[in-house]
Amino acid sequence: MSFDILFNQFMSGIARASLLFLVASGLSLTFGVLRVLNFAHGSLYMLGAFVTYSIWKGLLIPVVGFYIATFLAALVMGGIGIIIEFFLLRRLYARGWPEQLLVTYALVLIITDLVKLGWGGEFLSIPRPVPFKGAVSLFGFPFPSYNFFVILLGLALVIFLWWLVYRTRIGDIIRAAAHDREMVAALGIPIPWLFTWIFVLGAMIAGLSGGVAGPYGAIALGMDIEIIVECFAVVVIGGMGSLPGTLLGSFIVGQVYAFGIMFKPELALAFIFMVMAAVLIIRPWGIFGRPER
Amino acid sequence: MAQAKPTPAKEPAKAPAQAKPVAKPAAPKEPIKLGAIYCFAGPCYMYSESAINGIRIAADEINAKGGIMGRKLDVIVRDTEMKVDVGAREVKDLILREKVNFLEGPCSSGVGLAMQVVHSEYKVIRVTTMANTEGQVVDKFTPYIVQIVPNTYMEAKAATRYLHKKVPTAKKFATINPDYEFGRREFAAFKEEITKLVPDAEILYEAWPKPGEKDFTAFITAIMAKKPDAVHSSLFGGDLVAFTKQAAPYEFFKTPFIALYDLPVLLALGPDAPEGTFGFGRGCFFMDPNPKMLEFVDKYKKVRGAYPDSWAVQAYDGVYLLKAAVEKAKTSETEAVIKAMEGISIDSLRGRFTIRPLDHMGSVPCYQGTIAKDPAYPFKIWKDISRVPGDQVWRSEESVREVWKKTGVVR
Amino acid sequence: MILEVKEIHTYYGTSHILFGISLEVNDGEVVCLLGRNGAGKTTTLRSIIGLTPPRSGSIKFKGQEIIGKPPYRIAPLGIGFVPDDRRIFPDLTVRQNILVARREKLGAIWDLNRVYSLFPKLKELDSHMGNQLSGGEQQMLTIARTLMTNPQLLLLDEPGEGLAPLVIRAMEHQLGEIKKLGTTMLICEHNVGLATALSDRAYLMDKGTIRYQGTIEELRKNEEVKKKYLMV
Amino acid sequence: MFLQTQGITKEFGKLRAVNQVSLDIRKGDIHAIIGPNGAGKSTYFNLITGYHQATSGKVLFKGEEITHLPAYRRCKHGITRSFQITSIFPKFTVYESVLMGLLSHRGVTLSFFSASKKFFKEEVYRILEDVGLADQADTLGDSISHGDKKRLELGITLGTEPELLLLDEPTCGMSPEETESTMIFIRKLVEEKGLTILFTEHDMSVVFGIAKRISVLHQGTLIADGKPDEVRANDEVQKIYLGGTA
Amino acid sequence: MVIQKMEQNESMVKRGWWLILLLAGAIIAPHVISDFYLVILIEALIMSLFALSFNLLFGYMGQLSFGQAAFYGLGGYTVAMLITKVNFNFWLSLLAGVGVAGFVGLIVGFFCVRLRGIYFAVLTLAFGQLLFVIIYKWHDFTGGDDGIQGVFPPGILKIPIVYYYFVLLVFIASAFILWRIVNSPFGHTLKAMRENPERTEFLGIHIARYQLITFVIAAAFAGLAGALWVPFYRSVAPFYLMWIKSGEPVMAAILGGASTFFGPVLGMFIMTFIHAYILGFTHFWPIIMGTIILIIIFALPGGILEFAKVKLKERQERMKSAKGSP
Ligand SMILES: Nc1ncnc2c1ncn2[C@@H]1O[C@H](COP(=O)(O)OP(=O)(O)OP(=O)(O)O)[C@@H](O)[C@H]1O
Ligand SMILES: Nc1ncnc2c1ncn2[C@@H]1O[C@H](COP(=O)(O)OP(=O)(O)OP(=O)(O)O)[C@@H](O)[C@H]1O
Ligand SMILES: [Mg+2]
Ligand SMILES: [Mg+2]
Repeated sequence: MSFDILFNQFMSGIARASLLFLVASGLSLTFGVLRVLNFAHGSLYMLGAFVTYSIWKGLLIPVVGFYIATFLAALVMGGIGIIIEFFLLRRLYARGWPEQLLVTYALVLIITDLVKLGWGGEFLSIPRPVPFKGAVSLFGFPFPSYNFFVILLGLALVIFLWWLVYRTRIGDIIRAAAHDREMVAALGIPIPWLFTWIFVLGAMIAGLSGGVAGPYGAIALGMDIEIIVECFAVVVIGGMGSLPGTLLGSFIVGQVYAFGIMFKPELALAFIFMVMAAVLIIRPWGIFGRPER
Repeated sequence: MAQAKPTPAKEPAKAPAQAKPVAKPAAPKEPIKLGAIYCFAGPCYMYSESAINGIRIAADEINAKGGIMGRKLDVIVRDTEMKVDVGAREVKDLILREKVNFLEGPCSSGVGLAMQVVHSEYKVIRVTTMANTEGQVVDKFTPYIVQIVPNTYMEAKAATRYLHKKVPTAKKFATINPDYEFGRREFAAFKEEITKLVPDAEILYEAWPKPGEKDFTAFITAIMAKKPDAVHSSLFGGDLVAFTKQAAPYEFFKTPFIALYDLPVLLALGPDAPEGTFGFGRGCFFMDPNPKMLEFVDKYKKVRGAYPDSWAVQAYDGVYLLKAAVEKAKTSETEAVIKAMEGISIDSLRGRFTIRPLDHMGSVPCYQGTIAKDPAYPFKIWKDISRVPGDQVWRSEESVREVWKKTGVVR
Repeated sequence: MILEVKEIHTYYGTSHILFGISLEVNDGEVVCLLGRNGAGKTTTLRSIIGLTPPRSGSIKFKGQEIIGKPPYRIAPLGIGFVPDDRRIFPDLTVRQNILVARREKLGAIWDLNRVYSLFPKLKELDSHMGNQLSGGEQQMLTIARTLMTNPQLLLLDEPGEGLAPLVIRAMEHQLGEIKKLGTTMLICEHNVGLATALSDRAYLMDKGTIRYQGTIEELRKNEEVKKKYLMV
Repeated sequence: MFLQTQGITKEFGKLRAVNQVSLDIRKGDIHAIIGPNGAGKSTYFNLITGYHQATSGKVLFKGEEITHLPAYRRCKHGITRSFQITSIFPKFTVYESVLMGLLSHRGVTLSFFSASKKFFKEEVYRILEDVGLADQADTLGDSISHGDKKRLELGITLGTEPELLLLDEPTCGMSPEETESTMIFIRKLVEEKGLTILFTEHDMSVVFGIAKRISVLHQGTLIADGKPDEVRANDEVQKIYLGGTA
Repeated sequence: MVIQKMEQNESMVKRGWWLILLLAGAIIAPHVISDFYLVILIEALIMSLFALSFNLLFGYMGQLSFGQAAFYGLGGYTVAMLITKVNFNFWLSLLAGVGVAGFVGLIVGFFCVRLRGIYFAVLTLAFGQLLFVIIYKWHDFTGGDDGIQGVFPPGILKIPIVYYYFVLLVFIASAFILWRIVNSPFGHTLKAMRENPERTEFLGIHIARYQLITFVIAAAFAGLAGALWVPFYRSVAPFYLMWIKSGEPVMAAILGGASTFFGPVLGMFIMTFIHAYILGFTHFWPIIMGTIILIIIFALPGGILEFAKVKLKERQERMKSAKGSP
C-alpha cells in the first residue's frame, strides 16, 4: 500500500478526530467541573445543527451566512444551557450523580421530541460554505478543504480550553470546584454562577459543533445518540474530564476507525470498543485519567 | 390451504389455543380497523410520518365514498420506537385491545420480522409497505404477510441492471452498504446479479458503515484508493446526504455510482445533488408521472403542503390493496381475505401489480434514473427513467421454494 | 461589635442541633468556643458562614443581617472559615491552592509571600499537589488559604488539630501576630494551651447550648469549669 | 519478633517519605511514632498495612514476610488500622458499622442466606460499651460528631479482633475529657486483651501518658527510638519536634 | 430493647400483610384484567426481575452498571439459539441462559470491578456495547440485526395466562433469593463496600472478589429475565443488549427508589404500564417519559418508595411527639 493512500486515510482519520474532539471537549469540560456526565450533550449538538440550519435558511446571507448562523446557534444553545443549568442541574448538585445522569437522559428524550415537533424529522443539509467548498491536493490526492476548517477549529478550541483551564485563575477555581464546591463557596467564590457558565460553555461548544456538522454531513434525527456513544468512547479512552485525554482519545478513535475501515471494514466499529476495553483493562481510568485513590 | 410452520420447532401449529382469533366476522356496519404501526424514531421518523399521511389520505377517500362494503375504515396509529420488543408488544396491543382487522407497517426490517411471529400467531394480516427485507416473504414466510414494496432482492437486481446498462464496460466494483439486514441483502443481490451480467466482475472493496453513520470520509478515501470502475450502494436518507456531501470534494462522483437517491434525499441535497449519478427508488411522482399519481400529488400537496415521497405512495397503495381484497372476499375475515389476496391485481399509483400467490410478494415496480436538473422543480430529479416491473426481477418460485426448504417453511 | 449571634436554631435535616445559641465577638477580640465532642461548635461556625444556615434567629456581621445568604455572599463581607476537615483541593498545587482564594481589595495584608513566611514549610512544598501533603501540612495550607481572603473575622475550627507541638507553638505565635494586625477570631479548639493562650474570652458549649461564658481569667478561677473543660 | 520492618523505604517520585526505617515492635507494647508534620509517620503506617507498596525493604509480621500482601490479607493476619482522617460508613448505623468488622473477622461474609441481624449481637454491644457509643447504636454514622466518629472507627477496628492495632492520631480532635477516656481505654485494651498498639499522635500528654516506647521519625528517617524518658532527653528530638513542650 | 423488638415484630406483621395482599392480587389479576394488560403484566414482572438484578449492583453494591442489558440479551440469545437451532429442551435452555449470562458476567466483571463510580458505569457501558456489536456483527451465528424469530415455549406455556403464572413463580422465587442475599452477611458486606470501600478493604475484605461475585449473581438474574422474555415474545434481537436497554433498569431503580428493595419493581411497573398506555395515543412518548422522570426526581427525591418511607417516618415522629407531649 503506497504512502499517499495511507496518508490520505490518516488525514480522514484526523478530520473525524477533529469533529469528535469538538463535541467531546464540551462533554469532558462539564464532566470535569460539574461532575455531571451530560447525556444530553449529543442532543444539544443535534439541536445546534437544526438551529444553525434554520438561522442559515432564514438569514439568506450568501458567503458568511453559515458562519453567522453557527455563531448565533452557539449562542442559542448557550441560552438553553442557562435554562437547563438554572432550572434543573443546579437543584441536583447535592444529590448523587446517578440522578444527574438520569436528568440529562430525560433531556435526551425531551429534546428528541422537540426536534421532531419543530423540524419534523426531515434530513436537512447545509452546503459547504465559501471558501471551503472544494478540495486541496495532498500528495496528489484531493482533500476536502472543509475538513481543514474542522481541523483548525478543533485546534483553536484545544488551545482556548487549555489556556482557560490551566493558565487562568478561573481554571484553578474550576479544578478546585470540581472537587469541593462547598469549600470554594466558603472562600467567597460564587459557585452557582461559575457552574452555570461552565455548563453554558459546554452547551455552546455543543451548539458550535452541531453547526459545523451541518455542512460536514447531514442534519437528521438520531445524530444525537450516534455521536454521544462515540464521545463516551473518546473520553473514556483519554481519561474522563482530562483535556489532553480528550484530544488523544479523539485521535485514537478517529484513526482506529479510519484504518479499521481500510483493512477490515465490517469490524471497524467493533475495533473502537475493543480498543476502549483494552485501554481500560490496562489503565482503568483512561490514558490521562487519574485513579480515584 | 397449507399451514405455514413458523419454525422447525416440534410443535405443530395445531390451532394454538392462545391465539384467539380476534378478527371475527363482524356486524355489517362495524368499522374495519387498520393498525398502522410504524417507527417514529431516528431516521425512520420521517418515512413513518409520510406513510401515515398516505394511509390517512387513502382512508379519507375511501370513507368519503362510503367505506369498504359500507363499512368505515378506521386507522389506528402505533409507534414501535424502532425497538423490536416495543414493536412486538404494540402489535399485541393492536390485536388484543384495539381488535384491528389488518396491519400495515413497519419501517424497520428487524422490527418487521419480530412482529411477524406475533401477528401470525394471532392470525392477523400485515401489509408491509416499507420494511422490505426479503426475509419476511422468503426466509420466514407466513401466510399473514403481504409485501408491496420491492424487496431487497428485486430492488438491487433492477438497480444492478441499470448500472450495467449505463456502464457496460465496468468490471471492477466497490460497494458501500449500511451494515444491517437491508444493506446486507441488497449487497448479496447485487453480487449475484453482477456476476451474472459481467462474468469476470470483481468486487474490490466492500464498505459497511453502520446505519446512522454521518462521517464517511474514511470510507470514501478507502474506496477511492481501490480505483473501482463503478460503485454500488444502498445508502439512503440522511446517511446518503452526508455521504454525498463528503464524497463530492474528493471528486468521487466521477466514478459511476448508484444509490437510493429518492425524493427526500434530493430535496435535502438541493444544489449538492451530483448530476449524472444514478439513483434507484420505489416510486414517486417524478419516477412514474402517471395521471393517478399526479392526482395523488395534488391531493397530498393540498393536505401536507409538500411533495409526497415513495413512502406515502406505497402506504397509500397498501390501503387500496386491502380494500380490493376485502371486497373480493366480501368479508374482512382473515382466511378469506388471504385467499382473495392471492393472485389479486390492483391499479395502484405505481401502475398495475399482482400479488403472487406463492409468497404474497407484489409485482411492484422498481425505478432507476439519472440525477438531472429540471426547470419545473426547485430541486434535482431524474432523467432516463427505467421502470422495471416486479415480475421481471423477483425471485423465481423454485428459488423461493429452495429457500423455504432450508428455513423450514412448509406450504 | 463585629459579630452578633442571637438565638439561632440549626438543624441537620430533621435533627435539631443548636438550641438558641447567642454569642458576641467584639472587634479585634479573640473568642474561643470550648466543649466536648458533639457539643455543636462546628455547627455554630458552619451556621455563621452559611454552610448550614440556621432555621431561626439572627446573625449580624458588622451590623448587617447575614442569615439566609449563601456562603459565597457571606465570605466576601470579610469572614474567613477554616474547616476542621481541611478540604484541600487535590488537583491544585500548594501555590494554586493558596492563590485560588486570593481576593484583591484595598488594604489587603495577606499575600503569597506573607503566608509563606508564616508557614515556611508550605514554601518548600510550593509545587506539590494538594493530595500529596501530610495531614499537618494540609492543616497549614487550609489556614494559609483562608488568610488569603483577607478576612476581618476568622472562624477557625480546630486549627491545631494534627499539628506537631513546635508547629502549634509557631502558629500560636502567628495567630497572635494576626490578632495584632486587628483580625478578629472565633476559635474552636480542644488544645487548651493554644486556646487559652490566644483568647480573651470563652464560651462553653454543651449539647447545642451555651453553658458558660467569661474571660479566660474567670474561666481559670471557676473550679468546676476548669476540671471539666480544661483538664488542668 | 512480633512486627519488624527492615530498611523499609517509600519514594513518591523524588521524595523519600520513608527512608530505610528498621524497627521492631514488641508484642504487648504501646508504641508511639512521633515526628514533625510530613515526617512520614502515616506513610510508614501505610506501608505496614498495605495501603502503599514499599519501594524497598521488608515488613515481617510474626516472622512471616508480608511486604507485598494486599491490604485485606494483612487484616486477616491480624493487623488493623484506623485512618488519620476518620473513615467510617456514613449511612450505616453505629451498630451496623461495628458489626461489619466482626462479620469479616469471623469469616461469615460469604454466607448468603442467613440474616445478618442474627450475628454477634452481644459482641457488637460489648464493643459499643467499650468505646462508649452504646447509647448511639442506632444513629447513622455521618450524624455523630467528629470525636464520636473517631471512637466509632476505633470500635469498627476492634470488631476485627486484631493482634496489632495501628492508630493514626487516635485522639486528634477529641476534647480533653474524651482524650483522657480514650487513653484509659487503649491502656485497658493492651492490658486485658493483650493487643499490641502502634500509634502516632501530636498530643504529647497522650504520647508520654501511655506509650511504653517511642520512635521518632524526621524526614523519613528514624532518629531516635527508646523509652519515653530517653526520647525526651534526646536533644535532637527536642530541637526538631518537642521544642521544650514535653 | 424489648419495646424495640415488639415494634419490630409489629412492623414485620404489617409488612407481611402487604406482601400477602400483593400476592393475592397477583394471583387473581389475570382473571380481572384484559388480555392486553395481562401481556403488560408479564412484561412488567420480567422487567422487574431485570431491575432487581440491576439494583443488586446499584442499590446494594453502590455501582451503577450501564451494561446490564448485555446479560439480559445474552440470556435471551442463549435460549433462542438453543431452542431454534438445536431444538433444545426449554427448561434446560433457561438454565443455560442463566449460565451463559453468569459466565460472561464473570469475564466482564473481572475487569469492571476494579473501577468505581462513573468509571465503572462507563466501562460496563463499553463492554455492553462490545457484546452488542459482536452479536450484531456475527450475522451467521446470531442472525445479526434480524435477531432470531420463532422461539416458542413448549405446550401450554404458549398460553399467556399460563406463562404469567410461570413468570410469577420465577419472579417470587428470585426476589426471595435476592432478598435473602441482601440481608445476609454477604449483603451487609456489599453495603459496606458501597459506603466506604477503603474502610471495608482494611477490615479484611477483598473488595474485587466480593464485587465480582455480586456482578456474576446480577448477570445471572439479568440473564434469567432475558431468558424468560424471549420465549414470551418469540423473538430476540441485538437491540436487547444495547445501552438504551441498559438504561431502563437504571430509570426504574431511581424512579422507584434504589435504596429500597422493591423500589425498582415499583419503578418498572410504573414505567411499563405508563409506556404501554401512552403509546396507545401518541408517538411522542419520549417527551412524556422525560417529563415524568423530571417530575419524579424533583418532586420525590430518592424515588417513590424512599420518599414515601421518609414521609411515613416523619409522620410517625410527629405523632409520637404529639403523643409524648401532654
Ligand atoms: N501519595 C503521595 N504522593 C506524594 N507525596 C506524598 C504522598 N503521601 C504523602 N506524601 C508526602 O510524604 C511526606 C510524608 O507524609 P506523611 O503523611 O507520612 O506524614 P506524617 O508524618 O503522617 O505527617 P502528619 O503528622 O502531618 O500527618 C509528606 O511530605 C507528604 O507530602
Ligand atoms: N451531617 C450531619 N448530619 C446530622 N447530624 C450531624 C451532622 N454533623 C454533625 N451532626 C450532629 O451535630 C451535633 C454537633 O456536631 P458538631 O460537629 O457541631 O460538634 P462539635 O462540637 O464540633 O464536636 P467535635 O469537637 O467532635 O468536632 C453532633 O451531635 C452530631 O451528631
Ligand atoms: Mg467540630
Ligand atoms: Mg499523618
